Amino acid sequence: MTVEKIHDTQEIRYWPGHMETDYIYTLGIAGERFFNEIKKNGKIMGAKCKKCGIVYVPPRTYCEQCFEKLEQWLDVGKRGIVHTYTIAHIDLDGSKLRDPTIYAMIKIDGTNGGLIHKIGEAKPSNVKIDMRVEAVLKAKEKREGSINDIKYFKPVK
Amino acid sequence: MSAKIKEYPGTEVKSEEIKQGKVPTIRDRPKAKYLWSAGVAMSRFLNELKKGKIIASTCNKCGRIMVPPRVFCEQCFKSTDGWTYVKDTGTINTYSVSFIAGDASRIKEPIVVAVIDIDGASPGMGILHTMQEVDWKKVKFGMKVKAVWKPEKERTGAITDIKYFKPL
Amino acid sequence: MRDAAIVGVGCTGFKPITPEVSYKELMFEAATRAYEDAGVNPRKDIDAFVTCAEDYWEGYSIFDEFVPDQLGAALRHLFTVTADGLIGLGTGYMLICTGEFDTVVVEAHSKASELLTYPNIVAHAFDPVFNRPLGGHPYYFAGLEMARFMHDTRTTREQCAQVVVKNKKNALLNSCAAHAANVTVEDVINSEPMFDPLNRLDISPHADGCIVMVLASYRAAKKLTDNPIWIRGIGWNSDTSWPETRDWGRAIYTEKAAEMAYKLAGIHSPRREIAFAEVDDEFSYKELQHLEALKLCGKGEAGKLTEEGVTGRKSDLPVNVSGGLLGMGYALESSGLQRALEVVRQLRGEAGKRQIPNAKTGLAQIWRGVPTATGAVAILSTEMK
Amino acid sequence: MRMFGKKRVAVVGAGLTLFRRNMKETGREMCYEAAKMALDSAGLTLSDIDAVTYGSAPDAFDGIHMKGENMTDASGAWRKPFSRVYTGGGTGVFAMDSGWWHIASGLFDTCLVVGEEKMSSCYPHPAYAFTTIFDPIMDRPHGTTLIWIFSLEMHRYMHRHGIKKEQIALVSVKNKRNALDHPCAQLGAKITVEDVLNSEIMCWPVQRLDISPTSDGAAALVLASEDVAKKLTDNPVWIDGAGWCIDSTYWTNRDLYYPDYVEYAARMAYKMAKIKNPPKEIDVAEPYDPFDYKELHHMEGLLLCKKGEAPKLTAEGVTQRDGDLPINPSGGLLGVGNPIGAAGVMKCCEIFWQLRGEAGKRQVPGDPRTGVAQAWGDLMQYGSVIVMRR
Repeated sequence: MTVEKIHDTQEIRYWPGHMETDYIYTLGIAGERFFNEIKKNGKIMGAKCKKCGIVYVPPRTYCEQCFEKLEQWLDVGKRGIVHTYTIAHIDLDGSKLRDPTIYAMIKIDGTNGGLIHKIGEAKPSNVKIDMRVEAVLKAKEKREGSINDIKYFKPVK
Repeated sequence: MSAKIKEYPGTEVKSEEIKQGKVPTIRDRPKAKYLWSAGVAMSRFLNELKKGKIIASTCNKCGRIMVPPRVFCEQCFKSTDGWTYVKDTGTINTYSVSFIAGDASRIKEPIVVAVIDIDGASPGMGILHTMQEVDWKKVKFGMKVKAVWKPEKERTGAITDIKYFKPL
Repeated sequence: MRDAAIVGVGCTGFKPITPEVSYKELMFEAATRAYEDAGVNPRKDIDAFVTCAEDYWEGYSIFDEFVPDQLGAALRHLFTVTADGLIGLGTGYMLICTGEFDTVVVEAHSKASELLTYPNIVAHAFDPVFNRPLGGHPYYFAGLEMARFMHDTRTTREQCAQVVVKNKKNALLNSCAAHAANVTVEDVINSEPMFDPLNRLDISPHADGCIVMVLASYRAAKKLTDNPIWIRGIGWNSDTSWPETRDWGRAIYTEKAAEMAYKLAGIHSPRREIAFAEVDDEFSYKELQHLEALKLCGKGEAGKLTEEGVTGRKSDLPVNVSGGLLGMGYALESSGLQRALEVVRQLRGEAGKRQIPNAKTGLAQIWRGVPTATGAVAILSTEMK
Repeated sequence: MRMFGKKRVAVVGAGLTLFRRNMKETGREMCYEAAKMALDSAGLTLSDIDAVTYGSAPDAFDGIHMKGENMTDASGAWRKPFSRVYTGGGTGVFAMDSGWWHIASGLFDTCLVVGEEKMSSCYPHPAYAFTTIFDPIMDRPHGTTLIWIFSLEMHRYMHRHGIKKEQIALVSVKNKRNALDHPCAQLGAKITVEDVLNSEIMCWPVQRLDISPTSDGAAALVLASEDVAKKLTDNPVWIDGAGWCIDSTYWTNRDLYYPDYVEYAARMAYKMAKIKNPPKEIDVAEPYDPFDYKELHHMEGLLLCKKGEAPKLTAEGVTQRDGDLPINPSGGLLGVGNPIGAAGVMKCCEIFWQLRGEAGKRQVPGDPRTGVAQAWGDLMQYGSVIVMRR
């Protein structure tokens, strides 16, 4: 004899729950400086590994490949190319976006990294891989030290 | 090495600096909602609570009567064999008195929390619940207690259909 | 020498929803089946237990608290890895190789249907400083990857759609599959656009289910069964956690994991030595990308081979005969064991109508999904080295 | 019959960050600092590392789903095999168990073990993350907190053996004082038994000074196979025993006065290490002490004394740094801090340094040769143990 399984759907019980609370994330040693440079000076910075020569964007405190401490920071400019892109038709809640969002991985010129961001001032049908783009920043007084201080990247010649 | 290392890495910031925005931060709150199936054992348990009863499951091999009920005997590793009602009285196995809430803030009236071994179940088969109608300083190990139920209309089929336990 | 075998498997089957049982009861069923299959009593015969779970998938913090009883592991040597079941299998393999354990149980499950806010939870895995504030549905990462993969390899949209057609059709012969269907390439391409070039039918729908496997050392396996399935090689690997320095076109984590697994298995020519493969196809293009990373075909060839039917059920290199994740359903951390389970069933000759004749060695591979760059590969065989 | 070649596993390096209530560093940055220090101290570079294992408690602290996947490269696992083990509070010491099998299996020659926790991200208080560790149907509806259940356990332990709070408070006094000598410590202090007894009541019998703080921090170890270790150093420390055990989820169905799961984990590790008489053979121990009573509870579970005898040994000074059986010479979690996954690794670092005679001001006398670290977690349910020898 064993305990019988449920064979009457009315007997099934559900129990709701959640794992929601507030989080406050520090930006970290590298993140704080990176976002400060964008916010205050309108500059996108990278960090160079003196051993491997890799230039990291976003900058970090360490080289992922050789574990050197990264101490050399440089202004890498605001231009790069679209490494890959996608047009999102669906929002986080599953609803259909009236204006699709164009997301892209942008390789910043002269670096081994880049930023994942949005493409603006362009029709979805005009975006291409390897297209040249430039970061458009929010007005200085509206910047708050986040990745969204960059409004988007726009196509440039 | 410990003795040789002069400086250990790390940059301390104070909670106040974070609160006052002196240290830049990013805030977020995940949307993480769930609706779990209670399953065979706990659906029955909850449906019985709604009726004002506590139900246990039994294992014929080890003879244990288990609360909360389950479809498996974890000792024998086999399916449990049946259901049986247990009483809504019990004995205090251990207790404590809480002066703080979940977010570590202070609460006014202390809450007496106890593991109550349920009468009619196997020895040591307890559940977690709270105690009222007793001065917290007078709660004792081994004290006999009884469930105080919500009125039938207010019951939803939840462990909180038992409002609390009180001394018998 | 390192020898470990799978000597028992148990599976609940995969279904879109499972309201009639709790996750504990789901695990109990899979465990009971696996122990019956292996002929073991978990209270006496098992030396260690490995479970695979992530807190936010379950809605519990410290979820490992809730696993021992239903596996027969109360007051036993159990632990949890926050990894796919295939990495759990690798962990069990390591335990046996230490010589301290003769029998190890590996478990992974999915109760994906109980997550009411799945996309938000995936988004919570994004780096909170550099990526998450951008917002949006997290699967745009898959759209980014797919576009670059197609660009690098000249894979066509139709070739990706062909994966969906094949896998969902394969699943029709698998009673464990949750999302079997007859669809056409047109159905896929015309399904709702999600994250261009990714459409709705390119994405594996979720499923609930649980898989438990019993592993044994050489000496224990010989006592327990006449048809052990040997773990000839296993590997797992993580590329950087920073999406900004990843290679968006390649699955380097799979290339590296395969390297490790092939080395352990002594495999030099994967295409010749491996009879069939069960690979991660959480998104259609992933099957193609992974086949190339596994060196089961050359770079840029996977799409073409699929189009030509080479990866079909009765063809030269059958891939995802089970139906894959597209057909069986993406099952959170049990997705990898789902792949391994099919390899075991095929190698044991228990695959019924979808049986691949005379297969001796098969491969299982998995990826941990957006936004990770972690994957695992296992080589299973009826033959020891 | 094929033979298994179990490999002997050595510890060759250790690294540690400060433990603090809030750190500016992200989890990744803390992992890197600890891992880098451990590598440097072992005289190795990242390319020498074959695999990485990472230990961290719930994702709800750092506030990142699949936390381990966020830390791979920062823990040294760029394009390497990486796995994260997870046994609640037991995670830290268990991460070392995990490092042990990576190498003992013969699959890898070197393995980085990294423990990390950034509890401060969880706001307004990390305690919130603990409200979801309970059964949603039986326990969560009461508003159950972590301190509730530990005070229930503490009270049961006191009741069964007739132990007084004064006896337990001695642990807090000792550990916080020991921590004054630890350069990473968050809460080193000279306090008295009265201070503990007069501190704010949280959940009777637990008071403010009975509890370790919440912390941010990371710790790391480098493990190596015998061949590699012998090339690196003349005095490796060996991992001779690893053990772990989990008890039933149904914690209200168990008698909480004694940690069976710790005893089972200890027996597993002692058997491997061929330890027959633990109090005689073990020279120094770092049992898990997030609460002062837990040190006593765990000394008993580790079979370092009889059931109910730990308070007596503590009162007699046996567990002081210069006593017969020094317990938590680091200052433990009560003194150094408790970034959960990192705290257990910190304990392993301490034993490593003690056995090498490199613990500086914290060095226990008598040239210790055998040490034990232990952690505890889940619903008063998990024990993880490691035995190290010089």
